[in-house]
Amino acid sequence: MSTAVTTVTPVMPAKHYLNDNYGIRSWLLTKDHKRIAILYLVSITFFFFIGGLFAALIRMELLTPQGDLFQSDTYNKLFSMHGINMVFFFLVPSIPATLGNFVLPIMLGARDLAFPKINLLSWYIYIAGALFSLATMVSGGVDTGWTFYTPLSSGFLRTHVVLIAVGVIMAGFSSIFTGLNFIVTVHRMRAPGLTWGRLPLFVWSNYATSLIMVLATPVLAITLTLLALERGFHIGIFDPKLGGDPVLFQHMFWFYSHPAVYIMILPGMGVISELVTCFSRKRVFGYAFVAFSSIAIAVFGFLVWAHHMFVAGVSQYSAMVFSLLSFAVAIPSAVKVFNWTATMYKGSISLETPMLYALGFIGLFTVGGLTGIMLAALGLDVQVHDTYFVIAHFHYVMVGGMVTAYLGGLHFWWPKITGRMYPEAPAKLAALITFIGFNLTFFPQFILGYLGMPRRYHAYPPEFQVLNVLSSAGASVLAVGFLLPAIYFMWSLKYGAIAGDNPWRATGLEWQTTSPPPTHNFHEVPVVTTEPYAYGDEPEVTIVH
Amino acid sequence: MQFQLPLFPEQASKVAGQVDAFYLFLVLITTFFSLLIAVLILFFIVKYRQSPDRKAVQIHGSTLLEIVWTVIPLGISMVIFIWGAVLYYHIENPPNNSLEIYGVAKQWMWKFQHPGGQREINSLHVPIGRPVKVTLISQDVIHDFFVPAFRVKQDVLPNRYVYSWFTPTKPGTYHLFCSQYCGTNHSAMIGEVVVMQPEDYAEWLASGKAEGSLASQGEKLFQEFSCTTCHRPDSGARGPNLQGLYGRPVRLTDNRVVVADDNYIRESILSPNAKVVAGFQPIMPTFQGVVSEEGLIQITEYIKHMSQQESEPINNRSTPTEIRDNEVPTIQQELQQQGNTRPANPPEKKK
Amino acid sequence: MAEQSHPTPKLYAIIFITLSILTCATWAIAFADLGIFNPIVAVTIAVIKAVLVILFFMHVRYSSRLTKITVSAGFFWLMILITLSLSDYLSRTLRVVP
Amino acid sequence: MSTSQTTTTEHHPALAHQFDSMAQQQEASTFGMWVFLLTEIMMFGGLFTAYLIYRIKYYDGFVAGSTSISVSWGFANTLVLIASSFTMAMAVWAGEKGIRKAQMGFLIGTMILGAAFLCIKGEEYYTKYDECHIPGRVIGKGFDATGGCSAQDPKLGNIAEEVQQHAKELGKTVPEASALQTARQSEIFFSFYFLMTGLHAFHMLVGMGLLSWLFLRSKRGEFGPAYHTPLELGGLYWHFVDIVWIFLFPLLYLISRHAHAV
Repeated sequence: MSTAVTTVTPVMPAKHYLNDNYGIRSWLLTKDHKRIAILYLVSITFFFFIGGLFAALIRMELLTPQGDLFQSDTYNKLFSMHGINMVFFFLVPSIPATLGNFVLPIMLGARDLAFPKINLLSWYIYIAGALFSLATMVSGGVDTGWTFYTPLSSGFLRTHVVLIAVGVIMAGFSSIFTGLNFIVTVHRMRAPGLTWGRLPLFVWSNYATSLIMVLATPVLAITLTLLALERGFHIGIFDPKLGGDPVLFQHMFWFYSHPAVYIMILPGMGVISELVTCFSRKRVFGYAFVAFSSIAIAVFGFLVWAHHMFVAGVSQYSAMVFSLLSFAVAIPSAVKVFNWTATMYKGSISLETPMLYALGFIGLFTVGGLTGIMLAALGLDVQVHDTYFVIAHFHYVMVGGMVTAYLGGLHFWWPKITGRMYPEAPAKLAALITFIGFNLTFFPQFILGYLGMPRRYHAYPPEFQVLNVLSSAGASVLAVGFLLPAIYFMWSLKYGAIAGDNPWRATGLEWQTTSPPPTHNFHEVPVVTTEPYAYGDEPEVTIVH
Repeated sequence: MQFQLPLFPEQASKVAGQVDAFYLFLVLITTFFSLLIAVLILFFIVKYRQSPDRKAVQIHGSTLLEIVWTVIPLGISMVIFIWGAVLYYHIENPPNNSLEIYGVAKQWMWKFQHPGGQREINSLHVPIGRPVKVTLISQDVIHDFFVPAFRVKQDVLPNRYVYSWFTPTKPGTYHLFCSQYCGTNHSAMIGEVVVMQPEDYAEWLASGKAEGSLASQGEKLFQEFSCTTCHRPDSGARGPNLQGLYGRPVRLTDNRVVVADDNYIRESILSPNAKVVAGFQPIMPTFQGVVSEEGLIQITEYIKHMSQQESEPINNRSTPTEIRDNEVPTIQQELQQQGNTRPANPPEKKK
Repeated sequence: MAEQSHPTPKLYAIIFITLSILTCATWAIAFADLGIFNPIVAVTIAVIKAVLVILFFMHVRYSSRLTKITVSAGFFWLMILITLSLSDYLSRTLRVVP
Repeated sequence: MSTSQTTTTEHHPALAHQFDSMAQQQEASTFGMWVFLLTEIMMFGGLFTAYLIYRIKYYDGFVAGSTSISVSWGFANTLVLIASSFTMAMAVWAGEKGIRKAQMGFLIGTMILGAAFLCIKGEEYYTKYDECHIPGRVIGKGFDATGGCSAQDPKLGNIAEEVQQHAKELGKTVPEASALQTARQSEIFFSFYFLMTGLHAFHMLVGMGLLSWLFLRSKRGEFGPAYHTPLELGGLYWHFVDIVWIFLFPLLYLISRHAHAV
């Protein structure tokens, strides 16, 4: 391979998917996966900031031990709507529906997903669900918590539980359709030469995610349908007064919602695999192990749901079985972390913004994962279950993991999506602020949790105040870290430097087409001849912006 | 110091120290691996910083390493699992000689009843140094009995008795939280657990105004609902004799054997035909909606009491020192005996 | 796989008749007292019928391995849901021996 | 290699732009349908799991409820649905062969059988509506004088009577108190009965819609050896709905039938 250094000045392609067609109709009726990805991007960003607003209000209330800022009803609605919006309307669709939708077909060398109409339909269903969620908020909110536990939700609360249940069921169907599309596309639409062993790890992880979406979400749909019917018709399945068992709801809910947390982290892991290899300029360490660990996580993820219910009145025997199985799911996650770290060994590491996010992810996910082990350990879970320890744990995974990966991926593929670079300096600053703010917000909550502060408390005993104030202070830093990218991404749409086809000199089919790509992704069908991440063989190209 | 920043809640029960030791072990593991990864990453960033005169060395991987870092975490997690499971087993299963207290949770308060009949709301007085078993039930939604200082937590379910137990070791007043979200005033459902020296506890019990012991209150209800019409010890009785029933295996009409525990008794009062004792007709009407949760507890306590020696007077159980050390045979032992002897509650008559 | 030979009308008819016979069988057997085997027999017959429909009417017998795996995965995951849920319910009343 | 660029030569009008060939399109669509059916399995699966748990918990109530529904109608419906599966399979076969008349004939046949199934289901529902067994206290015309189901446990009446009646046939007596409790437990059975058959009937309705659409396309002569994917997908869906019923029939209608007279 020649290593002659060439210098190129990037130019915008004349025709690409963004200027192929104009007007609102061309967006709302588009069947182009890239445009649908952008529709999703806009919608989930909206929900991210709504959910964030609720979080900010929650942290404001918790500055003082007395519940003095809001009524307890209002507070309960705040955390419920924060959870519901963040989980079902932001985290679940976040990476798959935006970055996945955009790059997955291109990575496969396909012209589109297998079912473009279903892809658009899934966005419309999402929007319909979102409207239900907004309607719920406007008409006074809902105070079930995002877990909707019966019989509280089915028989006691006076808020719009059915409305939000319908919204969540719709969001669920939208993710089922995304998952279905991905699975079929990965199986049936790969470019010539793109064998399973050559698939990018981002595809592997999205494939694993799709399996979960397809297999778990229907159970949530039927569970919430039962909940809605219980409220409307008193069918007695979850209502202890009529002979039902409220714990059954928890079983069925967590059968979805535990695998769902892997929906919310696996795609992030895929992004990190792409970022770490690219910015270490190295092949991934142990490709097969990283790829199969995604599948292992998806499969094992289905066997562990009752570890959310150790103190909920399940039998001690099944608690032990579920605890044992829970440790099994920790192993593939550990394998991934070790492999990413090993990938950096003897690499040629550069610290662009996406890499900063990736490194932040590895650190925060490690803490999040290991504290998850603590929660799966039976004897300790009794103390920390339903306390701030759990809150801290899953925010380390969901925010420290998924949101960080999402931002990293967004920075990484931003030039591909828009054809322009984001400004590097503020982006690095934002990454740093996010990391610091995040730890300041959530680390104190581990201690709070072990001290015994239960979650969903509107007022709390005064001895917890110091840690809560720290946490709230961190949240304000975190808010800055999240607002900054929104500003400079907007700015870059107009003023950002022209990116060129492959600003990161990355491998992968998505970098072989123009930025932004043409509507049909490639001008000619690509043929794959090498393994993924064949770094080291590529010619040296210096890109002058 | 102006602010205290404690890292551990107080250790006020026997199990607290064990949970803390386990917690510390896990914190140590977490810290070790987090630091390991963090240090490696930082080291690599510095050492392998991109530079024009060096190219990345392409390494495909190492199966040996993969095996190593699969097996080591697996081994560690098995240690954690076993330790955690043993601890959990210990936390979940009360010893037989516990002091038994009953708790009813409702939106948004805790009501406790002591065996002597003393009641309290949002506070629970317990003596130091002996196991206390709290039998819990909810009147409405799911609540959760959580005493951080004791390291115990148990969801309190409607329609089913659950237990939590602990051995207090340190006098003081501790938080009792509801840690399962239960509606509007969830965060106000905070009670206190007051741990006292045994003599103070006895004094406190004596000062409380009790309308007779729980069992005697139960007996009153038993008469009121005319339970004695059928549940009599003589051979002409239409219902099973409840004498000596509690804690024993019972053979049902469909040949299943169940243990007559609190939940069985409760179920048999509320839906009597669900598990009918072999040899009896399902003639008992339901008491669903007739007896309150407190009433059910009292009747259960009375039935428990009937299990003891005939000679033991009912009102004698108002002080904790006289709690029996009951030696209920396990179901296995009972089943073994079934070859030659009949179950403890043998049906005396056919049809 | 469109080119692969699908069953002929004759085979469809045979399957249809078999299914009808099995339906009659399950109906008839339900009235015989087999103790705990009643539900077992009923479900076994249902499984056989379902398998016949899947294999022949739904062409899985003539389909790719991928389709076969997909079908099996569905039932495998359903079994996970059922067995692990029941593992809690069936062991709740077990008494822990001190 | 999973894609091939070979067969793009004859460009069928039904070939979507993202696919290279009709074969690839057909494989993708069929596989997509199977993945969708996977979600359907899990959705019904949630109900089946809950059903099993309560069947164990309230066995007597489930027996009473099951005995009160008409096994003959259930049996008839099973045959009807199996027959409709047969005609559907034949319609797909005719599609592959490109025999338009046969396609239309078999699709009509399937629709008629589907409609027959729904009519029988409707008849069964009406009986239960009449007897106040629709879950909740709102819907149904009751036994009480006011003509509603809102009075104190009116619906328990007929199940309780039936329980006592069946016991008498077997030479046993069941006291009223016990029969009433069984009747109360049977309400959970009816919740499941309506949920499961209701969800199934909903799928049937969707299936009928699909069939009408397929019929129109078949009438236009769209299906032949080169392109009959929609017909095949419709068939898969219809057979799946049939399979659900194959399980619903023994689970709902045949609980401990042997202990009772027909």
